Amino acid sequence: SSSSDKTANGDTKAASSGKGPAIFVVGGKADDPFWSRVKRGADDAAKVVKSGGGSVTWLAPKNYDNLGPDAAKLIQTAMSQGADGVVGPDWVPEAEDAAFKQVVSGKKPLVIYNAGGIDAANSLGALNYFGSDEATAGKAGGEFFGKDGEKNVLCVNTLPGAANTEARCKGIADGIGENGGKSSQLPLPSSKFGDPTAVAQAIKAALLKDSSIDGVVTIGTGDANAAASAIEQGGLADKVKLGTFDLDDTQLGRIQSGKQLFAIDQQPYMQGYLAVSALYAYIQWGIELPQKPILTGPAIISKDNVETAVAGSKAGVR
Amino acid sequence: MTVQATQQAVSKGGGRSRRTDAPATLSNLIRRPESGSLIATIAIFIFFAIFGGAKFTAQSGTATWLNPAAELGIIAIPVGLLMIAGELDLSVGSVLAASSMTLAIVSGHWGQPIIVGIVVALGLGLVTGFLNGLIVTRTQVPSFVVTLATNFGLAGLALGLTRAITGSTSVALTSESWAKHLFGSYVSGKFEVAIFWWIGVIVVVGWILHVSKYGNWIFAVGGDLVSARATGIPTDRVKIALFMGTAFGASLVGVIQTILYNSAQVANGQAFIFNSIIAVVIGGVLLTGGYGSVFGVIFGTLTFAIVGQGIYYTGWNPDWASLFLGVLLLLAVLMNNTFRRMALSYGPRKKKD
Amino acid sequence: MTVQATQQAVSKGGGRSRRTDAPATLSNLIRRPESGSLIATIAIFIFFAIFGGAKFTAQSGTATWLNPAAELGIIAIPVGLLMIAGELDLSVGSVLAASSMTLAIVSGHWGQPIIVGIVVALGLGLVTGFLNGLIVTRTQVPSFVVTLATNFGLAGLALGLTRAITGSTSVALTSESWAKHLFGSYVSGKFEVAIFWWIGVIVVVGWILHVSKYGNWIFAVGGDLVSARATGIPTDRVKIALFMGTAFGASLVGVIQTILYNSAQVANGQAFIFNSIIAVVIGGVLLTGGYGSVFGVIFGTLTFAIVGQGIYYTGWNPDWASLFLGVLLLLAVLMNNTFRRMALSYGPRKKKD
Amino acid sequence: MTQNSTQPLLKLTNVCKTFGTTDVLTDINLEVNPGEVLCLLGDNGAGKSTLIKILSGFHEPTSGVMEIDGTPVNFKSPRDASEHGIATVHQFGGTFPLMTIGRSFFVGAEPTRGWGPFKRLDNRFAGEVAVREMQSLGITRVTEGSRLVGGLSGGERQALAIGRAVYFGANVLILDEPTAALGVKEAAHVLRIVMQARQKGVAVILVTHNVTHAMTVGDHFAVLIHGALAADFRKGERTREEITDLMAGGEAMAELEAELEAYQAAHHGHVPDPVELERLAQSKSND
Amino acid sequence: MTQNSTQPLLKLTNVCKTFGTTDVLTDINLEVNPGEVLCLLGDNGAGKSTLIKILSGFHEPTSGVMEIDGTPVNFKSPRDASEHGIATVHQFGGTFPLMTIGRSFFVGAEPTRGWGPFKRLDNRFAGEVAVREMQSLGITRVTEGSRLVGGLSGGERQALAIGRAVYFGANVLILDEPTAALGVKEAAHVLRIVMQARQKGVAVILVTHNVTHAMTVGDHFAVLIHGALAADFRKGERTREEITDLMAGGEAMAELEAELEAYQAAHHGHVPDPVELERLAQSKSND
Ligand SMILES: Nc1ncnc2c1ncn2[C@@H]1O[C@H](COP(=O)(O)OP(=O)(O)OP(=O)(O)O)[C@@H](O)[C@H]1O
Ligand SMILES: Nc1ncnc2c1ncn2[C@@H]1O[C@H](COP(=O)(O)OP(=O)(O)OP(=O)(O)O)[C@@H](O)[C@H]1O
Ligand SMILES: [Mg+2]
Ligand SMILES: [Mg+2]
Repeated sequence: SSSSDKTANGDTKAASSGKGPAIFVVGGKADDPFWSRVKRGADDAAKVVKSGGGSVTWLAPKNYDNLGPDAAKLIQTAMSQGADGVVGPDWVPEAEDAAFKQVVSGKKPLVIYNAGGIDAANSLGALNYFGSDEATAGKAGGEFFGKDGEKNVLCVNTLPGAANTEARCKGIADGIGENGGKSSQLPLPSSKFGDPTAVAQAIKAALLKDSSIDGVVTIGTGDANAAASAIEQGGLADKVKLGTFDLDDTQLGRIQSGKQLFAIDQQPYMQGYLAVSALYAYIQWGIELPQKPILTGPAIISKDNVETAVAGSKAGVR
Repeated sequence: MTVQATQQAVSKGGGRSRRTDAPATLSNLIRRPESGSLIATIAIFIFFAIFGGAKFTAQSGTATWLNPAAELGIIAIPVGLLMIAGELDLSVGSVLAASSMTLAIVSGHWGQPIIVGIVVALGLGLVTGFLNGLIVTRTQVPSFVVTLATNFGLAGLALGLTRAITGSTSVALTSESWAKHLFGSYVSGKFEVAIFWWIGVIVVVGWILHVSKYGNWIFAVGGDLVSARATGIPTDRVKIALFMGTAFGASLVGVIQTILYNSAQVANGQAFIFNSIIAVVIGGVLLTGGYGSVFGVIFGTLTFAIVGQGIYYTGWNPDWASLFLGVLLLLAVLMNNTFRRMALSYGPRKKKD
Repeated sequence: MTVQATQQAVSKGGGRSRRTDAPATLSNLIRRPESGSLIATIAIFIFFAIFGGAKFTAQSGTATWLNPAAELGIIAIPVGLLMIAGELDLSVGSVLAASSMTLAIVSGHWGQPIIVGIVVALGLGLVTGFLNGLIVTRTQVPSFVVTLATNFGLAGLALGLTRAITGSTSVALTSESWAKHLFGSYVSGKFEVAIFWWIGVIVVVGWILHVSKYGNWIFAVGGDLVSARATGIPTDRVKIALFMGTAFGASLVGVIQTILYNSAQVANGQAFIFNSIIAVVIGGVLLTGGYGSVFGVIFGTLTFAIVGQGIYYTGWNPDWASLFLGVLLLLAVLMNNTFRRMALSYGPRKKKD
Repeated sequence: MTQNSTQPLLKLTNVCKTFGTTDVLTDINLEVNPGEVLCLLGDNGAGKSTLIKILSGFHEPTSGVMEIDGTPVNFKSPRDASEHGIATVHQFGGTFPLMTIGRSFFVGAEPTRGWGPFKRLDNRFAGEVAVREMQSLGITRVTEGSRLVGGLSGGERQALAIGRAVYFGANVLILDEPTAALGVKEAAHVLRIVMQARQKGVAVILVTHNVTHAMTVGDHFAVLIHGALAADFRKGERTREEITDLMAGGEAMAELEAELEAYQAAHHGHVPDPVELERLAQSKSND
Repeated sequence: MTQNSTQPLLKLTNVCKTFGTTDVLTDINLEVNPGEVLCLLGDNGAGKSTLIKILSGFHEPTSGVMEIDGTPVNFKSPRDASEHGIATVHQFGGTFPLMTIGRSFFVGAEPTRGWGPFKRLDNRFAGEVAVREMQSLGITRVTEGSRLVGGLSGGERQALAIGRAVYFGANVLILDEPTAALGVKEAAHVLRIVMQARQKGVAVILVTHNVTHAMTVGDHFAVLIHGALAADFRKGERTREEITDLMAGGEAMAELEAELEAYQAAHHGHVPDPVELERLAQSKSND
């Protein structure tokens, strides 16, 4: 966003000097479709901030290879630029918490969003938590599979070892476990990341190897496209149901045409929008919400509610 | 200084040493250094045929490694050519993503005919390759750095423009059916048409490298750039052409993937940077240039694809997939090197006579 | 064939050519090829000082690029040394992750004293480096492939073992306070102690490369391996030691990050592979070996870190960060190359006399 | 062969070359006539190779004019020079270790078979020609054009480079120390080939440090000393001793040679006594 | 200097070397005595460099025994050889283009200053010694030890390598075509240094294609033909013509030399007529 004009860069308390606050948002990689919707929400909220003379600056790591330390550094970057408030995801608490505590100890309000949950927000002394919970989202997906009658679900993880993707797969396993099924993880090595054909063929191989698998869930939309292709090539369209975390047009199209069971939407637009507006309202006018945490998801998009989701997607917010 | 003239002069008087080449033709087959990569490929295949079972050797099992091999191969073959000429291209990842995105924006988002999108996407690749080549030859900055910078730059450009234009980072595309057939369909429901594109690239590049005179230029440029320049080879133009080749290959794969998966993602493709270099090096091309063959690269690509996909047929814990990939990679290259050394040290038995 | 003996012989009779070196000492300062990287660093800094404003040049702005530079630098300096000797190390990413995880498992999960965890983690690095070196020197497979294989293998091993042992992929660690102070604390709340470790590495490696005789061995090994062997340098041992150095650097950063952030993640560290090579190449080390300096690598690391972090101070749309990084990278290397060429072509004015 | 009446094939006027701040060549004026052998002589580092690199389009001169058949030319690359019929064997290099002998021989001028876009490299022909040309230089141990150049001995490689230049040379053949790595027989073959080329009207420029070789084939001698043209004379105008002294950079060689002979005469067959050793060591360090 | 009574410094018995299936050296038996110059002669590709690489620990022999001072040795690496006091100048290489002259000179045997772990490389000393040693070989244009080797001329580089070996040589000094790239003055200096080394009791092995050089300094001659020891004789036992023929791989050189002289006499100053050209071309292709 080009919203951080230099006008807001006063070192002293921006609010008291009559100008709006400088809000810094730490977010995910900019080319990640999911984060582009969070950012869209933040950008929309920024319009309000700007109208009050403030600014919203978006900070994102260039890649996820060193996520925790990188995020911690971004938080420090925000503070060193005189942030009046920080919005950040607590992806790797052990790595980031020290930096978040610097924010709080510097008497600047902090909002945790997207990852970490309310526990993290409370222990850090943050205002609130906005977002969904990976485990809850996974569990919702697992339950959906279970109710649909699937017994053995494969969770494809193209970023094995990352805390959030691991939590998603674990949630799926928990959710389906409570409904009489089971789930295993398929971790794919980094040499396949971003190559849909290699991902698709690996999924196909796993499906062919274990014919008891009747559900596949992926951690992101790109992988879902690959998984759809794998199911098709394996000739398993009747037998294997597909679900995914996150949402985009292609998923909506497949859900509409019945080739995909569901997508788990954490409604990222709201995370960015709510987190920024709530922080702004607090800094400006001391408004605090009583409800903690504010969960933005999960919302399961299936053929029952796909049409409304399509409309939101056309607007670039879903 | 035409060759024709001297060629005549020779055919007049030079029958004496004809025998020197005739027996070599047969023995050449055995001493071909590619035999190393071929044997590595076969060994790896047998390994998985044993541990992967019938599913692996069945048609759809074959498609599992042949499809990724084809896409990788379309990039790896020109990358191999470039490596023989002594240069690296680390920009193929972003070129793939940018071309893919270009096609999706032009024909998906803006709704132009798909042929326009394809031409613009491939054109983008050629322009990037040309710039890479131009910068490398003009500035003498190592290609590793130049193409790395291009990779970053183009990734940033693609991301920024895509978001500015579409507001998203993933753009959908519905292809006309001729394009779907030509680039993104499955033959007998399993094999990507990319395989035929790969074969096409193999034939064209194989001809250039091993049959036409330009192949000799490429080997010479990679073998000793200074001497190659001294013999009058337009070394700069050769390199620029080869950079355009790698970028074109990456664009082509971008087009294929976009049409195949009906969407483009800005983050795709980076895996091809390393994977193509790995395939080429397993295929016996010298990382320092001057030596290699198209056949080697083909087998290197197949080996890499089989190793990368085979483990999912074995039923072993996929947590160990990376470990496995590392160990097999090393073994394949070792096998290959051993055979190549054996092949090169072979010569007709000579006594002191 | 001791040098001492001949040295005496010379100091007796050889005063005649003493003058040859004395004036060069001053002019050397200007012609040092590192001046290129220094100027690139300064130019980039000034650029961001202008566009990033006072925040960028303030103490905490400095920490923003100095902290990542320190961690990168601890790896980049031994990687530069290795590159001067003509080899690459692509395994630093997994070595970092595996060492980090080893420390967290040994001292966090199993509750051993932290010193045990640190020793085991660093030991793991040294062993990996030793294996890399051994395989490269014994098999003559290019180090690019060997270390790439090690990187895959070790990543798989770390993932598999961690999940087998802890059932998770992220392990927490609470450090004893001496360890926290030594490895993972902030000086004046902003600067990581890693900066001091970096300085330590600079001093040790700078001594080795530029002052001790081993530096000469390293330049010789990278300049011409065959000739270096012919002069009696134990080339294999030199290379193995250098591989152990890069792996040790990566382990050290792993330990620092684990203690600093109180946890280890299996997926960490892969970004260091390329970043370290980029920093080293911007620093003017020849990718083909035989040429480079520790000062150059320091400036290369700083340039890379400033470019990578500076954009966040400018307030420009970070979507374009990659584009920016690419363009600045290219400019930095170009500037550097131009200066180096100027420095190298400089010589005392000679007339036909 | 006093062909001063005919136009020089190649003419240099005030050619200078500077690397950085080092003047390597200063005001070189030189004429090369067809059917003549010009021996370019000079001490190590005199600038011979640099001059030859300018003639072959490898370097551009810093200043000065180069004419071919009276027309000024400006070689931007070696390709330009070879299009003007100049073939060069550089002092080092010129062969490709990892290529076959046949391919290496024809690099940049590949023989092709077939038609139009289907022209293909004629590897067999290339191998045959390369082997034949090497054998005609006396290299009989090489019989297969498909061997790799990297496995050849030093002299075999040099013969390959010379064979190539002779084969392709049209108007001007430039040889930079061609016989340096060659055996006596091969060197004699090279000299014979130089004379054959001269007979065909080719202009030959030969760099050599071997006085005998120079005097055997040279028609015209140019001596570089520290980058300047110190002498330019024709066959018979100087004695062998004068030429030797010029080749040594203008230093009198007689003394050094006498010293050598004296050593030989004095010490042959005797183990020197310690006092004498001391004297010898001193004479070395005072040199 | 008939020192056959003393024990040979270096002794080879039935040494063979095979690359792949090619026999490059067969059953070499050779003795090298201290204070003697052994000239190793032979045609291009005869195996001289290979033999020298075995002596310097670069290659291991396929079979055969090598003894030093009567004890069998087995060199695993060049380091082993140099620890036995063998210093070698190989035919190519031995210098490092991107290093300074001083550093390049001392590679592997760096002069240090200071104490214990704080020993530091003495760059100034290295530069001084390197420049001095090169100047004592007649290379006067090089005056700064801090210049890069890559900017030196061919002969300057070779002088650097020779200077190095002479400086460090202890018992055995091996020179593989040391004078190939050198000018007349520098070559004479090298010969002088060879004789000085001999005076000090060093055993010198010299490979050369120059008959004059060989006859000037050699005490003992070994001729390789196609990898086998064809002749092994002492100074004065053969005539110059015999030695020349042996160096040419056993072929009679008189004919070739006569041919050369005939050319010179016959064609000097005359442009040949076409018939003669034809004859010349044929004599070439029938060679
Ligand atoms: N690229 C360069 N940069 C700087 N100096 C150079 C360069 N090339 C050559 N020189 C210097 O120019 C001088 C002439 O070099 P050149 O190679 O022409 O000598 P040469 O006459 O061929 O010597 P030789 O007989 O030893 O081959 C030498 O002093 C050399 O150090
Ligand atoms: N590594 C190798 N592999 C195969 N053949 C080799 C190898 N090294 C040398 N040869 C062959 O062995 C023979 C002897 O080579 P060597 O270099 O010893 O010759 P040389 O006597 O030094 O010749 P020159 O005078 O030309 O330097 C040559 O025919 C050469 O082609
Ligand atoms: Mg020269
Ligand atoms: Mg030799």
